[in-house]
Amino acid sequence: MMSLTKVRLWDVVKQQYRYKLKGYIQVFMSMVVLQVLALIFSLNGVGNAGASGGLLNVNTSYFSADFVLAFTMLWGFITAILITTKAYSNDDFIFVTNRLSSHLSNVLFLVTASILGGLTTILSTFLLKVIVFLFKSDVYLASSADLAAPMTLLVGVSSASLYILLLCSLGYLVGTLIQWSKLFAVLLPAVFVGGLLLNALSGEAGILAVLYAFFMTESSFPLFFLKVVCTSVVLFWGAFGLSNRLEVRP
Amino acid sequence: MGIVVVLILFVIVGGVLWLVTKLLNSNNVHKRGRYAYTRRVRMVFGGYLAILIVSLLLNTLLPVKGLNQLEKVDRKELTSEGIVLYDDALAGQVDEKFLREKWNFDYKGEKLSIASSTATYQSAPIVVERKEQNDGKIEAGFYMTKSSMNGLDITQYVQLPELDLIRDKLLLSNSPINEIRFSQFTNVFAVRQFTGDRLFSHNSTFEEGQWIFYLKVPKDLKLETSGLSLQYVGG
Amino acid sequence: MVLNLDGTKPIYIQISEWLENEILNGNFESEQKIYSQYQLADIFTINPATAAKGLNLLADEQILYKRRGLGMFVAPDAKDMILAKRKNQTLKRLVEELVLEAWRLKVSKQELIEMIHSINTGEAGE
Amino acid sequence: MTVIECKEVTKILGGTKALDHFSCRIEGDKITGLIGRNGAGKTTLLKLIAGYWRETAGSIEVFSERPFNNLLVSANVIFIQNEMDFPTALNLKELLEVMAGFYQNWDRALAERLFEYFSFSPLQHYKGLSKGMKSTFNMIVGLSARAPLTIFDEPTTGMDAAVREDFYRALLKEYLAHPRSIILSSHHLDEIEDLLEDILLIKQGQELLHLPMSDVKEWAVALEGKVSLVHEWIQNREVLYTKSTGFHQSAAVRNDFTEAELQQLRLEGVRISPVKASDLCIYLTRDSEGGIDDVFNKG
Repeated sequence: MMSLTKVRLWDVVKQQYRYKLKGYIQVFMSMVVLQVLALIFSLNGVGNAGASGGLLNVNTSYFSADFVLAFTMLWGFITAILITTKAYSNDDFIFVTNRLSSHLSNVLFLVTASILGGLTTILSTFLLKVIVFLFKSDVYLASSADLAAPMTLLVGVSSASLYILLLCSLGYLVGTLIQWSKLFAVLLPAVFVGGLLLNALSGEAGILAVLYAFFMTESSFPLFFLKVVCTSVVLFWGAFGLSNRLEVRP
Repeated sequence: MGIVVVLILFVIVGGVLWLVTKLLNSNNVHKRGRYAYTRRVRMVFGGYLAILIVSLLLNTLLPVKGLNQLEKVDRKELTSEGIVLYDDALAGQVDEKFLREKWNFDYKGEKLSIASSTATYQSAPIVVERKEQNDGKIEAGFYMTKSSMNGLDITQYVQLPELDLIRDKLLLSNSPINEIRFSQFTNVFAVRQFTGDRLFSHNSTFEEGQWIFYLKVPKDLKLETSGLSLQYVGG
Repeated sequence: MVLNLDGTKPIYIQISEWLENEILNGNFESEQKIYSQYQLADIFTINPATAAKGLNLLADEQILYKRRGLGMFVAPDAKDMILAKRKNQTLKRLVEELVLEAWRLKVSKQELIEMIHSINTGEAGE
Repeated sequence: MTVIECKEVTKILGGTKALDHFSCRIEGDKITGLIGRNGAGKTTLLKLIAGYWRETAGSIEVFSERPFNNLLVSANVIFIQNEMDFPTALNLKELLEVMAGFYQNWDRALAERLFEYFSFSPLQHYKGLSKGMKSTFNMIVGLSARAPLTIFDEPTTGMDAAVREDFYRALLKEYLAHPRSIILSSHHLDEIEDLLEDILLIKQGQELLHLPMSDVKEWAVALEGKVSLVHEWIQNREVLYTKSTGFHQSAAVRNDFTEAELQQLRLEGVRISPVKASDLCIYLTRDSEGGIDDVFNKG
């Protein structure tokens, strides 16, 4: 009798995590494509202000990696939905797994993806700068954003990563809901768009405004960190709990 | 409006993800190429990251062209300077420190018409001082206080007007270029929220300095103009 | 050596018959160690349990004997036992079938014996 | 040592019972053939054993643990089926590397040699393989994993005859070198019967027969002779199959004849022959009485 292999959850999670970094590598391909696309969009500037006097017309373009971050956040959202789909989650069951290890390794993967996304987003500002500097601008106005100060970079990468992670966890929950019932694939966008329309019509501050106020106007980094991490944990936890109602795999 | 933007973003991002997956599953990936797909992705990603890091280095190492060296100025001061300049000019005591350009013409005629080739000078303040005698000389000066853009002195970028005497006509015209494009980088919103910058609106201020043409003309020269407003010292 | 895998005869019986043939051919002498169940399984691509059953069949008939921990060995008088067994069982069964078939074909005993004689002329001449 | 124990297991899929109070016990280190017709519940049973699905009722234990969502079972069972969901981004070589990371008993050298033998190229992707090549690759994975419980569900789909031979030979050699519990499900009993130690026959979600392969051939017997004669003998017996052609009738019945009865049969001119295991399975798992001929004879 062959002796049984004893396994510990954490070892399996680590193994699955290593595998996912390799097996899900195409998501990083899409990330690069999206960021390059976002950079191209960004070349027009995220904002434009023009003024003219009698002798001088000035036109100021504002550049930032806002587009890149927005794209990368959406990328995180959709990627998280994708990895909850059967095409991905069934892959796990070729290998050693149970549901918890599958979830945990997914979360680790999404955290890694978020960090890589955050890092490249922040760094893309500098690429944008070089391009604009070389090809676009007559005159280049200094601003606080020019400083590649280590602290600013660190805060930037962390907070961009956190934003992406937030969207990842939301996507993971949404994806799990859709796995639970395909109805949600129709229901959730309908509720989302419908809610926005309703808010717009009634002039009320909708859920988006509340979220905006909760996350985006938070000016203390530690508090922001706490808010995002707690929210993500809750969302991931919700997805775990929900999937307990599912078969391991169909 | 916001919804449409969000939907468009969704379509773009979704489309790219779909495309990448499609490419992965196409036969291309399976049959061609000397490298494994994972290796190719790593190379693309690594290349991208390398470019980003090189950009970061370029940004920190290379001197930045443009307005970094510009002086900061106080807008209030500039405004009051403008008023002073105007008032002084009307009193015939224009401050020479604001002189930007000077022209001297010999003119023997009795009549001079002042005209402008562009609309810019329709309401231009033109201050005329009559000299004590008829010396047949016209001295013209262009005076201007500092211009500012977001609190920086951009006076050096102001293109000065041109002034020509063509027979009995003094013609004001623009220099070819008087438009300037500035670029300003802001941090991504994920940083702005911690630095106290505005999140999604950009506040830029632009103020052109107060400028005047100051003409010293012979005592009895008759001036006429079409559309331009002349003010006389002591008038 | 390929077994007759047409499925009409259980494989373990085919295995035991094959081993008997090997012994009769002299490929295995008395007191010699015979193939293990695993070797047999490997040779014929069959389940070792089936091979074991074939071996045990011969052990039960004492054509083979077990040495604890060493495996199966050919009994000293294995050849004779096999020959005797084949005479008693195989040949008897064949004759039975022959007689039955002759009966169905309405061949008389006399006729049958004559037929046997005609086949055996070579031996009779000796 | 019992590896798998099912007690009254029921699994409802889409409103129908894929398994219906199914019970069985599979002992360790045996090669068991799981035989049944399409839709008999083979794959359902295997998925329950592998822990992919949750049983609706009853209890199922693998290595004395409930397999559903169980890490121990997952680590010690490899389940090879027709379409394996291998991650599309990885090529074959990378897949083997990943598998090696997951299965502690994984035999790299064996995987390597088989990979070479079947002339796979490292840069190929699973999705680009033909059906037969997919099955061959699955087989490499299944054998190299050396999992204490190795399950092959219809492993030879699409393989040509030569590769099938190779597979059976490789499976047996691996088993001889490293005995483990193997379940082979197939409807080609002909091909695998020599490999099997036990056979588990499943019909309409229930266990029909579970016995050693060597007993299967003696389990039933075929009689052939005059209609009247055969008809008389098979009365009050468990008839598995009958077919008459003119004056002759052949029948497969449960073999509970005594030696004397068999002798008597022979004397009466009834031909007695063993029933091939594959034929027996066909007779036993037949859904309706009679055969395809009855469909045409109705008219």
